[in-house]
Amino acid sequence: MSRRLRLWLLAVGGAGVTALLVAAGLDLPSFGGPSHPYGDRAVRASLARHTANTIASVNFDQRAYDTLGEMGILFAAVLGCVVLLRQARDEHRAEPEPAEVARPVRRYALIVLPVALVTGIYVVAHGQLSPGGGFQGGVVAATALHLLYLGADYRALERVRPIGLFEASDALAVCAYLVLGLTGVLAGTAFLANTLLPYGTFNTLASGGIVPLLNAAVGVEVASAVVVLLAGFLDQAVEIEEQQGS
Amino acid sequence: MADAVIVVALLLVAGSATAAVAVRDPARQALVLSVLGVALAVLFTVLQAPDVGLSQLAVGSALTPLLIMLAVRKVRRCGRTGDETR
Amino acid sequence: MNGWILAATVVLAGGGAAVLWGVTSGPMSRRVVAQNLATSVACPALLLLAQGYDRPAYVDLALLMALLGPIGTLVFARLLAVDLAGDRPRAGRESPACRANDGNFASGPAAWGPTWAAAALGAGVVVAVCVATGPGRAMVKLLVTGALLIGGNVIASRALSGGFEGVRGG
Amino acid sequence: MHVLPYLVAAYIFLAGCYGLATSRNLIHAVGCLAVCQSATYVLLLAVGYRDGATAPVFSDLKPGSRPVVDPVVQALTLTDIVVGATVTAMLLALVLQIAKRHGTVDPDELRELRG
Repeated sequence: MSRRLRLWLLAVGGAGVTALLVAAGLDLPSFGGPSHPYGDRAVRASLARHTANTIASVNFDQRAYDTLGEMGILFAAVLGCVVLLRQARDEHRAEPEPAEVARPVRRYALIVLPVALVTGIYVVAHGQLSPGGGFQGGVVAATALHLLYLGADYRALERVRPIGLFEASDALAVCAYLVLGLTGVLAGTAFLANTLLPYGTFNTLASGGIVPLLNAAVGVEVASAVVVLLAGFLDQAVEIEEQQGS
Repeated sequence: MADAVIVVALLLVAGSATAAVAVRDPARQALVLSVLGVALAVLFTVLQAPDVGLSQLAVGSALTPLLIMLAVRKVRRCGRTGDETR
Repeated sequence: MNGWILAATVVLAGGGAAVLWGVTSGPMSRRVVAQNLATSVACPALLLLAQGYDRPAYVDLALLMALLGPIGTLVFARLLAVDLAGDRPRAGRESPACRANDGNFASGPAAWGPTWAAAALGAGVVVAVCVATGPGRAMVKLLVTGALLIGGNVIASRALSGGFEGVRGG
Repeated sequence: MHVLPYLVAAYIFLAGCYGLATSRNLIHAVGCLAVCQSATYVLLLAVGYRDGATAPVFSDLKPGSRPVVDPVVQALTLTDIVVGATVTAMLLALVLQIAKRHGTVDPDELRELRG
């Protein structure tokens, strides 16, 4: 297909989609309207279960099954990346050269690294109370680890990052989520039903029943997944080279 | 008048999305994408979705740019060795 | 619509336009500076919005922004070190172009003018919001956010002006 | 104002599609796909917004004291962002494989290589 034909096809398809989208947009309930039946019910259910952050309640209690699917996607994607980015037979690892980073930058990275780790853990731990949760905190904690690469060099990062451990904790966190769901079945209710633990006092760390536990499982899974993912990309970009003259 | 901040955030998102498409060099596009991530996070805040804003910040400001830049670097290296052997 | 939200709107409109203009035109060095500026514009705006909506919980967003924004800039400074070094005027030699651009938004990777302007904006906003909140745990969080924002901003500018010159391929 | 967010979402989606179709570099195409995906975030959150409301997070708010926006679409958007990030990572890994096998990431050149 020539470039011109492709552009024409795009123009025709784009015009059609534009017409449909505009028609749909004009017919949607107008922006900022007062009618949100599902939202009101979700808020009521969340308050009944003493979860202050309704979004966490929706994610890990009312629609916890969806989050299981999301974790599955994340797990599968990481698996796929690890397979795609593995070291092929015609490649070899070149030791990366040590990098000299300006001293203020290095110092900043080393100071912010623990701050970012603590912030990540804080965001995960308060997921059922204030904005945040397993996903956000996990990404922050994993990003924090990579400050070592930015502030020093790749070898420094490799020393504190046993990749096998992170792969194992990734899998274990997914299993923990499943097991937590299955205990609901064993206790005589439904899969991932929030009936296992007492709901606790509203707006305290131990409130929300099973929500904080699922939150922690997702946090660990996401943090390990991001570390493994970035390890694959960093290996490719920094270390692995094609065999010369092959 | 109360919606002025929403309109500004929407326009910022639309503008940075246009720029992200129009900038053709992947390394420069990564810069625009990280600005788009920040603009989206601000939009989510004014739409009263701080949870979503947090996750957009976490993904958009550091993770996605890092992934794209590493891919760019690897592709550049592949291209270089490919040219040498050819 | 109160004064805080109005201030946030003004900061977002002005800063956002400058960032968009900077990040889409000019040499690589200028684009990276604009990307860094995005953090230092958005973070005060988020603080103002948190105060305007009367929701202290929204400060978490500004905290994360102040934490991750400079990390993002460091990523670019590190992985674009070669391109940025190409743009940079020779150190130690005062070329006329360099002097003309000094402290200007459109200047080389140093661009200390906007850096200090953004730092002043951040400091002003943090002080104003602190005064409005009063002492307490919320104020400590605000001060940490402010310190991270200004420190990160300055360090990111430092990194852009040759922080990764010793990096070769690693 | 009543339809502006929906129209912005539609515009972002179409702009991303245009970039995707005219891209000369697969990494750039992946970035355009990320732009397309951000249209869905805007649309979902716009549907859930309510005038004068605040976030349904009650750590610093007495329940019932202020109207709140729809939490269900926010949870959906959260999932959307996670999936978007993983899709980006996965596609970039595929692009790296293509670059290794063929030495180019230009879709047109790749088509010629295939014959």
